[in-house]
Amino acid sequence: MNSGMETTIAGVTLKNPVTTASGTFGSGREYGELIDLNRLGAITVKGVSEEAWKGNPVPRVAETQDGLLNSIGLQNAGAKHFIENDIPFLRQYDTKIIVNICGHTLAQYCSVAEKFADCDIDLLELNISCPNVEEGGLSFGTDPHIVERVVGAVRHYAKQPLIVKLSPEVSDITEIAKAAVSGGADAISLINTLRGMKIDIHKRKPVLANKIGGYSGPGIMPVALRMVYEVCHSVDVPVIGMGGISTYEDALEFIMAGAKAVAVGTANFHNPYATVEIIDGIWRYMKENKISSLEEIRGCID
Amino acid sequence: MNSGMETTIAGVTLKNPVTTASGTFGSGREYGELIDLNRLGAITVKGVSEEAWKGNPVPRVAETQDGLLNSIGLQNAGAKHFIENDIPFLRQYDTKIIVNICGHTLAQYCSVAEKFADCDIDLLELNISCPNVEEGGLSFGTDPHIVERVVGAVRHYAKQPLIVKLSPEVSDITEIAKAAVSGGADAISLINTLRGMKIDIHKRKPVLANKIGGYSGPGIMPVALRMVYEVCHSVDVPVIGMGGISTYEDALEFIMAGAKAVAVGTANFHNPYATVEIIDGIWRYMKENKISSLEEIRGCID
Amino acid sequence: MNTYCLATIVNHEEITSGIWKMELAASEIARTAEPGQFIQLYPPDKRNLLARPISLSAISEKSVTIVYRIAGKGTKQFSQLQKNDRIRIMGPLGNGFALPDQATKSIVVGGGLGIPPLLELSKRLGGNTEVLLGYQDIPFMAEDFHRLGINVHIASQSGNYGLHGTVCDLLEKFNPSAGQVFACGPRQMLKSVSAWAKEHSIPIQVSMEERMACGIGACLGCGVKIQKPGEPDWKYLRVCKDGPVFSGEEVVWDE
Amino acid sequence: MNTYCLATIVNHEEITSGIWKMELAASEIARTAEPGQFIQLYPPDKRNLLARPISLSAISEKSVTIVYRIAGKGTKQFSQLQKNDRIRIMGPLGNGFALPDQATKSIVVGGGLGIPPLLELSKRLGGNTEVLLGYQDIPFMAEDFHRLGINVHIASQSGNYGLHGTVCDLLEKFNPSAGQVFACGPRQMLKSVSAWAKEHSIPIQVSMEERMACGIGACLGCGVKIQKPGEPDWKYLRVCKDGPVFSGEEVVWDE
Ligand SMILES: Cc1cc2nc3c(=O)[nH]c(=O)nc-3n(C[C@H](O)[C@H](O)[C@H](O)COP(=O)(O)OP(=O)(O)OC[C@H]3O[C@@H](n4cnc5c(N)ncnc54)[C@H](O)[C@@H]3O)c2cc1C
Ligand SMILES: Cc1cc2nc3c(=O)[nH]c(=O)nc-3n(C[C@H](O)[C@H](O)[C@H](O)COP(=O)(O)OP(=O)(O)OC[C@H]3O[C@@H](n4cnc5c(N)ncnc54)[C@H](O)[C@@H]3O)c2cc1C
Ligand SMILES: Cc1cc2nc3c(=O)[nH]c(=O)nc-3n(C[C@H](O)[C@H](O)[C@H](O)COP(=O)(O)O)c2cc1C
Ligand SMILES: Cc1cc2nc3c(=O)[nH]c(=O)nc-3n(C[C@H](O)[C@H](O)[C@H](O)COP(=O)(O)O)c2cc1C
Ligand code: FES
Ligand code: FES
Repeated sequence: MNSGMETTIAGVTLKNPVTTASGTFGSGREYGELIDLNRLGAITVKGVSEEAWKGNPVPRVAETQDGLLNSIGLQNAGAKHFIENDIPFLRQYDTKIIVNICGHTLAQYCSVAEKFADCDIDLLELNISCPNVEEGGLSFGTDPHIVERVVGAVRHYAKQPLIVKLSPEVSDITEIAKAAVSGGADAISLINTLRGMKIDIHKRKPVLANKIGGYSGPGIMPVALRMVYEVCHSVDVPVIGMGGISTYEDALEFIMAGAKAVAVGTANFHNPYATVEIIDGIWRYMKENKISSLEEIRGCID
Repeated sequence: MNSGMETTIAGVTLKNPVTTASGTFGSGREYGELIDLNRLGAITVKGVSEEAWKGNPVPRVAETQDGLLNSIGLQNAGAKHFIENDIPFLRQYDTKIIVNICGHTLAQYCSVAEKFADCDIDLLELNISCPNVEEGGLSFGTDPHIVERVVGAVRHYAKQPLIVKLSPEVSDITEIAKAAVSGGADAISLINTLRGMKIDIHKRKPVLANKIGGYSGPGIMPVALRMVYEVCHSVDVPVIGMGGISTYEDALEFIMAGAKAVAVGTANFHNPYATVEIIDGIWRYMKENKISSLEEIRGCID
Repeated sequence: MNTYCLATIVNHEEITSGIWKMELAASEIARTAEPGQFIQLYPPDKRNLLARPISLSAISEKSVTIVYRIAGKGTKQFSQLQKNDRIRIMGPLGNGFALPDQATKSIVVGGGLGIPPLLELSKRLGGNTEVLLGYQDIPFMAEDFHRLGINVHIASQSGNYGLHGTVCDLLEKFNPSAGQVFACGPRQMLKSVSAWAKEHSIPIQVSMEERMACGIGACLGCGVKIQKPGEPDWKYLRVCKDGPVFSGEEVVWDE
Repeated sequence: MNTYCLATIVNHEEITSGIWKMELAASEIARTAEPGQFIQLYPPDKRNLLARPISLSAISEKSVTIVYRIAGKGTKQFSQLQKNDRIRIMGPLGNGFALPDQATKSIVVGGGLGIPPLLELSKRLGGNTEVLLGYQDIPFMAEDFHRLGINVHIASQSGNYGLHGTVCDLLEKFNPSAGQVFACGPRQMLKSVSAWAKEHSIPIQVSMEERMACGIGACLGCGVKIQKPGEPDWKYLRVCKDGPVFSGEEVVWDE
C-alpha cells in the first residue's frame, strides 16, 4: 500500500491512479495470470452492450509505427453474460470495477445502464464514440447537443457514478466535455482512439478488413495529453487521462496536466507488466522527489 | 526524367508527385545546399502572410516519440519580401512553385492572395488552420460555412489554381473538403498538424513555451492516410496527401489511397535526403512491379 | 501457466533460404508446453509494438524450438539475433492438439510454414501415423519427420520434389483411411482438408492463424468464426485463447 | 558548403563524469569548419526524430572533435557508440566567431558546456588572450587551454577549484581590459557578460543555444530575439543559420 497515491473519482477512492483502458484488458482474467490484479487502482473492462455484439470481420488488429489500429467492433457477450461471469470474478480482487458501456441507440445505452443499476460495481464509463445508427452513423460523441442528451438519459438510469469517455475527433474538446458535465457526468475520461488507416502496398489493400480502425498507442499521446490538459482546465469534475501511456513518465505527464487517474491500454500488448511497472515507477518518482501526495504535482501545469 | 511519374494538379503538371510540406523546407534555399532542387515535383514554401509575422516565443520545437511538436507561429517576412527574394530564387529551378498563404482575418487572406495574383508562381495553397481572430480564435478550418466563405473570397482574388489545405481537427473531414470545393477549391491538400502537447516531468513544465503546438511526423500518418482516403472518395478535385511521410512506402500508401501528389515535411529534419530518396524509391517500385504510370495504382483502394 | 520472460537463444540457424530454426532456453515454458501451442516473441525494436505469434515446433526439457519464415519487420529482426542473445517471449499460449486416447491411426497434413508445429505432434502420435507435407519447392524438415520413423509423403507445387501439386492433391491421391486428421497450413489448404475429412467422416483438428494484439485472449483481436454443433449461428472465438487448434467441422470457412 | 554524411568515430572517451569527447573523421567538414560552428548529430535510434546540435571543439585537417554532456536520450545514445562505429552528421553549420583583424587583446569567457567551443577559438586567437572558465565543480579541458600558452583563470561554484563563484564573478574580480570579448555558456551568464562588456564598451560575441529541428535555417524553429542597431523593433533570427554567434549588444535579453 503506497500512501499518497490514492485518488478519488466521484466519491470512489482508488488506491493508486492506474487503471486499464477499456478493451485492452478484457475483464482482467488473462492478465491476471501474469500480474497481481490487486495492485491496480481499478480495472476498466471491455465495452458491454445490452445484448451480445458479434464484432467486425478479421483481420481486425494491425501494427503501425509506434501505434496500433483496431476494428474489433465492440465484440462482447452482452450485459447478462458479463454480470453473471465477470463481476463475481472481479470482486475477488481488491480493486475497483469500472464497467464500460456502449450502444448504437439512445435506448440501448439506457437499457445497459439500467441492467447494471443494481450490480456490485464501482463506476460506469459511458463510451460515446460508438456510431449513432439513428443519426447516420457518425459517433454520438461529436455533437455537444447529442452528448448532453445521451448523458442525461443514461444518468437517469445509472445508479453508479458516471464517467463519460470522450472521442478526440472534434474541433473543440472542451465544448464536448462541458456538454457531458451539464448532462450529468460525474467524471470525464479521454481519449478514445483516433480513426486511422494503413495500406499494405504489396497486397495493395488496407491491412484491416474494415479498412479504417481506431488508432491507439504512443503515436496518439501528444494529442491525448493536450486534450486532457484542456479538459482539466474547463470542467470541475475529475478527469481520467489515457492515450499512449507506456511508462511512468508518460503517466506523470497526464497527472501534471491535471488527470486524477490514468488508464493504460495498448501498452499492455507490448509489455504485459506495463500497469504494475507504471505504478512502481510513480512511487519511485514520488520517493526520489520527496512528494508525499500526488496532489503536490497534479495539475502543476497551469 | 522518370516517365510515368508525372501528375497534374488543376492543370499544372508536376514531373513527379513529390513536393515539400509547407514550413519544413523554407523556400528551398537551405536544402538546396544538400539536394538538387530540380529533382522535386514542386516546392511548397513556408506560409506567407500579408505583412511580416513575428512568430511565437521559443522554445518552439520539441521532439516526441516518433513525432515533432512545433509552435513556430507562422513567422515570415511578409508577401513583399517573399515576392522580391524567393520567387526569383525558386524560378532558377525546374520545379513548380506552390505558395502557401495564411491570415488571421478574411481580409488578410484576400489581401495576400491579391498580392500574388500577378506573380510568377504555379499554385496557391490556402492554409485554413490559422486561428480566426474575428471568430474567437478557433481555426478557420473547422466550420464548413466559414471554410466555404473564406475559400470563395480568396478564389475571387487569386489568379492561380487554388489548393485548400485542411485541418484534421474535425469530426467529418469530407464535410470540410466538400465545403472547400463548393467555395471554389481547385485541389485539396491535407493534413495540417494535429495540436499536441508534451510535458517535461523534471522541469514540471511544457516543453514548448506556447504549451500547445502542432504535432507532425510518423505518429500522425494513420490519421492522415485515413483522411486522405476519405477525401479522395468524396470530392472530384485532386488531393495532395501529407502527414508523416518518411519513406517511399509511406508515399505509395497515400497514392494508393488516391492522392495525386504527396508532400514530405518533418522527415526532412531527420533525413535531409528524404524527398529525393522517396522519388527514387517510387521509381524503383514502379520498375520492379512493371508499373508504367502511377495511374495504375492510384486510388486502387476502393 | 503463462510465463513472460527474457529467454536466451541457445541455437539459431537458417535451415533453408529465409526459414530459421531458433531454440530458446525457457524451462518454465517447456515444462508445460504441448504440441500445437505457440509463444509470442517481442521484436527488439520497440517501434514494433506487437509481439509475433510463432508455434512451438519442438519441446524438450529445458528449451523450446520454433521454426519461422522471414515474413516482415519482426521476423527479420529475429533472424538477426545471435546465439546467446536474449529475447522477450511469452507462453505457452493457446490450446494445443488434443491427442487421441488410444492408438488410432492419424493423418498429419502440413503446408509450408504449417509444417513445423506438426513435428512435436507427430513425435507424440508415434508410429501409426501418415505425414503429408506440401511445399512450394524445396522441402524442409522432412528428415525430422523421417527420423521419427513415420511414413512421410511429399508434394511440391514446383514439381521438383515428390508429387507435382499441393498437399491436398496428395491427400486425394493417397486417400488414406484414419481415425483422426491433424492439419496446419494456409487457410485455403485447411478448408480443403476439412472438406476432405468431412467427406470421409473423419474428425479433424486444424491449427488456425489470425492477426493478434495481446495473444492471451484479452483484446478480441484474433477472431475466427466458429459454429458449435447445435448453435443457431456462428460467433467469433479467439485464435489465441480458444485455439489456435479448432475442430475443422466447426470453423465457418466462408472467407 | 554543408555536408551530410556517415562519419566514423576515431576517438571517444569520457573526459570527466558524464562529459564525453568524440573525434569524428569528416574531412569535408573539417576542411571548411571554423571555430564557433556546430554540427548536427543524428541519434542512432530512429524514434528520436531530431538531430542534436553540438559545437566543434577542435578542428584538424581530417577530423573534427566535439565535447558533449549526457543531457538526455540523444546524447546518451552517442555515449554508447564505440570507436569505429559510424554516425550520421551534418555540418559545418552556422556562423562561427569573427576573428579580429589585428592582434587585439581578447577575453574568452566560458561556462560549463560552453567551454569546449572556445578551445579552437582560443587556438586561433593566440597569445594575447585571457581565458576565464567557470565550472560547477571539477574543471575539465582547462589543460587544453593551458597547453596553448594562454593565461587561464578558473572559478567553480563549489569553491573547490579556483575562485569560489561564477565566471562572472571572475570577470568582475579581474576586470581585464580588452578589444574584444567572446563568450559561450548558459543564457544567464551570457546576459551578465554582455552587460559587463557593454559597461566597458567592449564589443562582444556570444554563442547562443536554442532548440532546433532542421539545423540549417529552413524551419524557423530556433529563434533568438535580435535588435540590430537602428531597427525599430527586434525580430527572431535563426540560431542555426544567422548564429549561433551573435553580437551580445544585439541580443534582446528579456527572457
Ligand atoms: C498461432 C500462430 C502460429 C504461428 N506459427 C508460425 C510458425 O510456426 N512459423 C512461422 O513462420 N509463422 C508462424 N505464424 C505466422 C507469424 O506469426 C507471422 O509470419 C509473423 O507474425 C510475421 O511477422 P513480421 O513482423 O515478420 O511481419 P509483418 O508483416 O511486418 O507483421 C506485421 C503484423 O502482422 C502480423 N502478422 C503478419 N503475418 C501474420 C500471420 N500470418 N499470422 C498472424 N499475424 C501475422 C504480425 O504479427 C505483426 O503484428 C503463426 C501465426 C499464428 C497466429
Ligand atoms: C548551437 C548549439 C551548440 C551546442 N553545443 C553543445 C556542445 O558543444 N556540447 C554540449 O554538451 N551541448 C551542446 N549543445 C546542447 C546540446 O544540443 C543538447 O545538450 C542536446 O541536444 C541534448 O540532447 P539530448 O537528446 O541528450 O537531450 P533531450 O532532452 O532528450 O533532447 C530533447 C530535444 O531537445 C533538444 N535539446 C535539449 N537540450 C538542448 C539545448 N541545451 N540546446 C538545444 N537543444 C536542446 C535536443 O536537441 C532534442 O531535440 C549545443 C546546442 C546548440 C543549440
Ligand atoms: C483493442 C482495443 C479495444 C478497445 N475497446 C474499447 C472499448 O470496448 N470501449 C472503449 O471505450 N474504448 C475501447 N478502446 C479504446 C481504449 O480504451 C483507449 O481509449 C485507447 O486505446 C487509447 O489508449 P491507449 O493508447 O493507451 O491504448 C479500445 C482500444 C483498443 C486498442
Ligand atoms: C516546423 C513546421 C512548420 C510548419 N509550417 C506550416 C506553414 O507555414 N503552413 C502550413 O500550411 N503548414 C505548416 N506546417 C504543416 C506541414 O506543412 C504539414 O502539413 C504537417 O507537418 C504534416 O506533415 P509531416 O508529418 O510530413 O510534417 C508546418 C509543419 C512544421 C513541422
Ligand atoms: S490476440 Fe488478443 S484476444 Fe487474441
Ligand atoms: S533549426 Fe530550423 S531554422 Fe534553425
